[in-house]
Amino acid sequence: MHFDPFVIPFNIGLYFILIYTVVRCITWFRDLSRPDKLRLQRGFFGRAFGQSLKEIFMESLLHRRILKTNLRLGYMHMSLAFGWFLLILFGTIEADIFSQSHLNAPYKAIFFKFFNPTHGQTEFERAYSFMMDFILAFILSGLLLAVLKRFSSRVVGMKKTTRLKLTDKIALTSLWMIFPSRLLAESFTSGVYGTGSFLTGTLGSWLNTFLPSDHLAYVFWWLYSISLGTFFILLPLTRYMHIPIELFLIFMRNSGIKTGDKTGTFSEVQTYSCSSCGICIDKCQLSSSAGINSVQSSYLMKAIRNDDDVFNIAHNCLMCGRCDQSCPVGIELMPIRMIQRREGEGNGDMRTIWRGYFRERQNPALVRVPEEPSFGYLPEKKFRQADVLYFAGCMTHLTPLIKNAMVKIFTAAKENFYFVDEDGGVCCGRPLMLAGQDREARELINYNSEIIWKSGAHTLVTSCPICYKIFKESYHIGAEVLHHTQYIKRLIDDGSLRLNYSHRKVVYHNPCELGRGSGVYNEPLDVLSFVAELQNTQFDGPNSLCCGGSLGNIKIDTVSRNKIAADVTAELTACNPDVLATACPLCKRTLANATDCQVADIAEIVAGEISLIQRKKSRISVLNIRELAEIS
Amino acid sequence: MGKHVVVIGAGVAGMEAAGRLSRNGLEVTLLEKESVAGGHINDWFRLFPDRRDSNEVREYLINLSSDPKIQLKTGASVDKLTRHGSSYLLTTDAGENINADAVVVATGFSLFRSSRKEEYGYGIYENVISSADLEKLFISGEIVISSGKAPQRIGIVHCVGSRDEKVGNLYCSKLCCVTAVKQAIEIKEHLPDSEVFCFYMDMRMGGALYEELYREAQEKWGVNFIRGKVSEASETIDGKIVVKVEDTLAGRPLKMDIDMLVLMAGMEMSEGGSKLAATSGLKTGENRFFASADHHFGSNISNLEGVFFAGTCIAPMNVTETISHARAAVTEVMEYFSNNNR
Amino acid sequence: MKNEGKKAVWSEYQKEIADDKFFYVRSCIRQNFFPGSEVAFLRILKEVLGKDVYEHPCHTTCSGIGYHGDIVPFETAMTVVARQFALMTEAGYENYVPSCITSFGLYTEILDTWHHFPEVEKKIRKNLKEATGREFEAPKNLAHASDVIFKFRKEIAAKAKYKLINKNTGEPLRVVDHIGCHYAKMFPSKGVGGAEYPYVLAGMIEEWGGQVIDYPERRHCCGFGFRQYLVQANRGFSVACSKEKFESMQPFKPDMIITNCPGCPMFLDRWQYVINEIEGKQYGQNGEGIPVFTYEEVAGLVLGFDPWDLGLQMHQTDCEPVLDKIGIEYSPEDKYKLNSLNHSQPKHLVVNV
Amino acid sequence: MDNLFDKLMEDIRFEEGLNACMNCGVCTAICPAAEFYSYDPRKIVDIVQSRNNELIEDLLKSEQIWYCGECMSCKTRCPRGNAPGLIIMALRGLSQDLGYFTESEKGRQQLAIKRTIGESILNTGYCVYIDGISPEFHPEQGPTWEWVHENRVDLIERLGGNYKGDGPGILRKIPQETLDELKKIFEVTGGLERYEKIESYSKKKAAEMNLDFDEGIDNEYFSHIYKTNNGSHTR
Amino acid sequence: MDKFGFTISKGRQINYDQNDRRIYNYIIENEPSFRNCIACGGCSGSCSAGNFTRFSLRELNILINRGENDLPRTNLKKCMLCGKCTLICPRGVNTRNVVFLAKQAFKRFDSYAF
Repeated sequence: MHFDPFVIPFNIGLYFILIYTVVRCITWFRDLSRPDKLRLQRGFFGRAFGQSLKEIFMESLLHRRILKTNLRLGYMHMSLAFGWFLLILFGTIEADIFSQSHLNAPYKAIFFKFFNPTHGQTEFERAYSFMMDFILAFILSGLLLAVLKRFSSRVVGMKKTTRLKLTDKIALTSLWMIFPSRLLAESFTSGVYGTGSFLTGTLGSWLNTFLPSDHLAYVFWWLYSISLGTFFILLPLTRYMHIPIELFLIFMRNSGIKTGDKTGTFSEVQTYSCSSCGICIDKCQLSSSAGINSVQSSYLMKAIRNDDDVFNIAHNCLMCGRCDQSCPVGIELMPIRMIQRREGEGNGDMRTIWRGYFRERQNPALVRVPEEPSFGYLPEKKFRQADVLYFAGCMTHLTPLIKNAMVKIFTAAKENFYFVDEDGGVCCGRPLMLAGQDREARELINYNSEIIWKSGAHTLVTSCPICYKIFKESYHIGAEVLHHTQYIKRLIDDGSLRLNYSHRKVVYHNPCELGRGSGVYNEPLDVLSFVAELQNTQFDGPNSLCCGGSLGNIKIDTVSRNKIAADVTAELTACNPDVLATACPLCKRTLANATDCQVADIAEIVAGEISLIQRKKSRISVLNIRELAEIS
Repeated sequence: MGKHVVVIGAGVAGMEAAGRLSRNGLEVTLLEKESVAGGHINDWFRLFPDRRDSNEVREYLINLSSDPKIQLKTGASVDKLTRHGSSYLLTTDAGENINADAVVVATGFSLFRSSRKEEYGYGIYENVISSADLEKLFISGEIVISSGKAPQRIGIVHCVGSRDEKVGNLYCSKLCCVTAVKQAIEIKEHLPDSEVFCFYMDMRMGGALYEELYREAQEKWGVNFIRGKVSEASETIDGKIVVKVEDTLAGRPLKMDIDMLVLMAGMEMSEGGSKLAATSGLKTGENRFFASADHHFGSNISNLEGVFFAGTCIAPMNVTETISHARAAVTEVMEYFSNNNR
Repeated sequence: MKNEGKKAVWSEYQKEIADDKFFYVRSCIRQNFFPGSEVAFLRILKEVLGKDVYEHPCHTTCSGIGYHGDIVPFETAMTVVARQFALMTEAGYENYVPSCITSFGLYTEILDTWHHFPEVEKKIRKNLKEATGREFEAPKNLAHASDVIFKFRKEIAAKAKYKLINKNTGEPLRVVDHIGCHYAKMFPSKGVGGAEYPYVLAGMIEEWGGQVIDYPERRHCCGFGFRQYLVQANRGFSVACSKEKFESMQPFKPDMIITNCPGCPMFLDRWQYVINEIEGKQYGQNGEGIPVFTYEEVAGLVLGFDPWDLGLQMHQTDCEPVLDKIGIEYSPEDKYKLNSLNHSQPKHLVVNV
Repeated sequence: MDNLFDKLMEDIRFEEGLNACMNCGVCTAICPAAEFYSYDPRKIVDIVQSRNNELIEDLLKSEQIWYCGECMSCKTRCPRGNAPGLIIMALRGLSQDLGYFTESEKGRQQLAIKRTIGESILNTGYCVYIDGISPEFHPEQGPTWEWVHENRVDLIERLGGNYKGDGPGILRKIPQETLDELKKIFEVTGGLERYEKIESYSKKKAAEMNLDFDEGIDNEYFSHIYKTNNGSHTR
Repeated sequence: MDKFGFTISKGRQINYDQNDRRIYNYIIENEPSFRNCIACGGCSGSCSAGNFTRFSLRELNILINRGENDLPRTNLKKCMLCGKCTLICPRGVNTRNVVFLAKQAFKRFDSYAF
């Protein structure tokens, strides 16, 4: 017996998905930029290839990262992925070893039992059957978790689970059907022939006692094939596309390809690599505090794939970066979101899985008038020579205590500084950039750059992490950019600023744009522990929370913002600190509205502790009072 | 104690005062010029800011003032009030003489006669009505214009007869803004597809829950607020009302066709109050309401010993304030009697 | 529309108007554009009603247009007016009747100013004495000429030969009344019926058989605006104002417009021509325009005066449609007849012939 | 610099016209000028009541104050008893006294009004006289007016007028003694001074604008101010 | 027109009935808090752009509400989206999103690109 009609659905599905993947890969490769093509070629013959294989094994099959964050969820993913992989691998070997010929058609391996129903009689065959049953049981255990997760996400330790569309449901059902139908098909066949191991054999012989196994076996072989075929055909329309695509992602990433700022092959590959595992939803404060469960990265990826309303989803995000950091697939979620924001409504060039080949543009081209500047009204640039520039930022003007504190610190440190936006300056441009309006942002960047550049300053200090990030990343000003916490740290280190030690207990809230956004974690803590008793929380470092006031989100309403802020302050003030410290005017305002605890910027705390005796500017480190106290 | 108090006016203030006085063991005569007690609350459908049925408040007042110690005389207005030694003699229009040891004046207010703002055409154009007329429509349960159809667009004019030198009322009537908002919401409840526009000079929502009601009108009901005093209203050939107003926040004149224009009539000294002031020697202020002895701590006290004020006869007040003020008047009466007994 | 409501308003604005012995003061604009109206006023008062009306040969403009064109200071205008009062005082009259609404408004404003600021009146007396040696008494009664016709509207109706009724349908004519802004807008109590629902013309229309039409832009200015018309560059504003009125009254299908101000009838008449020239839009029924009259012209017509004696041939918008509706007899060939041998016709008519 | 608010207060009409304004906009709502010009009487009253010298000076030099047609509808309606129209008149008076009127296109037109109406008053005793209302300057008066103007002697006689005649009557000649009295009144009360100021400031402006300036109405400057409309007055 | 030396002025009254209110409706639909504006001017007072030019979000909000779209259309781009107004607003109007949506709406309904 070499063929039976029931294998047709499986064959159609399999060849379809294989051809599809190949075609897709060719188009993707064609769309890559020249440097990226070179990177890929270099990667293929270099270390990246080996690295990728290792990573594919660790991540795509074993799901190491999910296992690390969430053991049950990781097991679920691992059993399905790794188990299936083993099933195919050993199935193929089995078919190769035990059937009449070598190099069989793929269906021979998949439906091995049907074509070799008597298999499993010798000792070696029995052992092999035992292994195959064991693998199947391994998969079925993961499947059980997956089914339960559908009904209660708590089973796998998740707060929320992703919501599904119709095609998703059909694909999911077909996926779920695959392994039970295989189990039953093999069991019935084994029952009839008295073969099979602990799972299929036992189940089969028991079922055979009261059911017409022979007839039923054939039905389930059909079901098994149909399930597989359906699943393969629906694959490109569903999240399960991530299974093959993730392999490419890993390889591309290891070859050094980055997301960039426009839709391209890599961003598409990343989008299709999302398995909708939902870890990003769990990390998202919009979900946990504000009950918004439709905008998280996995929904964004899905919306992009399905060509749904991406625009509103893309803008309803705090851009805090918590999801980005936790994505087990390592998708660059924030850059992809920024691409969507930049491309705007109806302007996206993202291809849907089918339609993309026709490159349809639904919206007619707009009459653009980019030559006309948006901010032509800005006055002549005023600048002044100084060593250090202080750029408070728009938000800092709403928290005058911070800017006054900074002026006090500059003065105490006898710094030759110029307060650039003392009379209300021009926005740094990051809010526009976050809204996807890069051209407009560029105008402001150019305007501010000239002021900074002409002042001849060697250092630019800013109080606002939002400004800090854009100054660091998008300005070319020839001056070192420091957030005020970094700057204060330096003043302390070089002895320019002498501070008293207050015995107040302080908890530090790390602003997203400063911590995760710019990697500044240590300086604020150093400064704080220098002047106060710093208390640790579970939200220190990269795990910090977003205050909710983020300018990254343009859609969220005040009520939701307040809910987030309330939850954050509740967490951070659980240990009853005297002061909730932060290093961002926006965080300060947002948190201060949500708690009775005093909220202060580090600059304010420092300014309040400036010692009356200030040394002249010198490089010699000076002991502070705490150190003196410790010595004596 | 056996003392006898006459309360003039059986509106909210009068009924509250009478009820409280009788609870303190006093004999009370409650005079009302209309045929029934209740005053303006009888004409109102629901009350701001909680939109409670006005009948509930009326029932409370009727219960409170249904006491054998209280003699209610309806259809009786006071013609003369004269002092005789330590008591007063009141003569009613029916010629009846009543002796009183103390008098509580609770003559209330009159709604501004909207036809006096000629430019709005009240009494001339069919579809220009007053806030009180609208309450009648609410009571009837059907909001219709002269053609018998439901209005599509309704305009509400604030400050009709208030803050207006032209009609001699410099003061703010205080309640019209919140009444306008309340009525706007009620219109939207009846006619969800209609558009409601409030034309205001300043939104004076200075009572408990007033601002919240204003916000609800904006947020939930989509009532439009246009800052500007309506300059004039006129009628088109198909019975629509054209209003001219400056949208002062946009800095541009605005003209709009409206199906029904509601005038938020302000509050004025009542006719009965004016008559009483003229015959009794009770002092009135520049705003024509009774002038109390002191704005801060003597608002119930008149220039005549033993005569006390309760409620809106001294200034515009809402129901809550009126009731409080009436209770305060009772306290003053009791203190007056206990001082005189000493 | 409820008429009782209007009547209630009218009843609140009653105005005292003298009965006889009028000191008549002419209007600059009316003498130029509606000479027949002033002639008719005097004819009606003297010949029909038998009143004593005196006109001083030395009275001048009140300078009102200059005043509202802001080139004549208030003090100067007040002194010019004081001189007019002095002429009246010298002639032994007390009831001052200006033909012009701008004058009427200016007199009212001046008398009110003197009432509130007696020191101003004192200063003006000094000025007048210094400039002319004259002294004056303020008028005992100040009434606009239309007030006087309003007062005698019933007497005129009693002697009327025609009524404002469409002789073919028997329906009253639909009449738009346009009141000069300065009649009562500044001082509502000085106008018959007040500022919002002036009764001065409405009373005549009702008494003489017509029906008053109340349309939304009834109170809108004709657009003269003094400097707005006087300077060519600003006339677009003037015509726009009148256009707004025409657009607003058009749905009411008015048969005629009647006015009591010198400028308004001229503008409402001429702008119809201009709008037609610029936009090709002709108001009125059958595209023949809406005839515009002064109240004296209407009174004269009702009393049976010859239309061409009243000066209706000076109107740009033809009056004949209304004359025909009422059934007034007139001779078409006499329209452009003059006393001399000259029998020319306006150019546009010549072209048509 | 002089306090402009105090100077305005010297004008009796200003004192009458300005109580406290609460910016209700009722004046603008009814104002014909606000309907067609970029004009808001409410804002003007608000500026003068601010007593800010700088703002008032800007106002006196602006186009703003020249849009009003002085219909006084605003006075009828103001709930605070203000008369924005009277305030405008006071502002216009001061603008002319200080020579600010030539700073705006509409303000410069004062010369045209002075040359036509103003001179007619002193020369004829009438604000306007038929001889001066030429069809050439008044095309909007239409063809009938051309006929009237051409046949004015006969027509006025036919209608019972007294064209340039002695004694009372329509368009009679005002006696010279009367005109002398008028002139004397203008002299005593500051009317002539106003005329002279309009002339001298206009002459200065004409030189500044490089336009020929002469007496009468047949010169470049007059023609310019009479006809120019830069189109920026409406929106 | 040359004949008379002037043209008939056009009215500048807000014509509520004929104005295009799609922009307003679009914003309301996507950002209902826009309805809560009481035109207090807090947004304009704190505005970074308003510091340099005559730009008033309060005015733009009102004009868009009335369907007077010409000024907002050309003026919206002056906004730097810095977000101060949103923090200031006493009625919790998401002013930043209002600007954002308004731009979106002009793009959608008027094919106007910023």
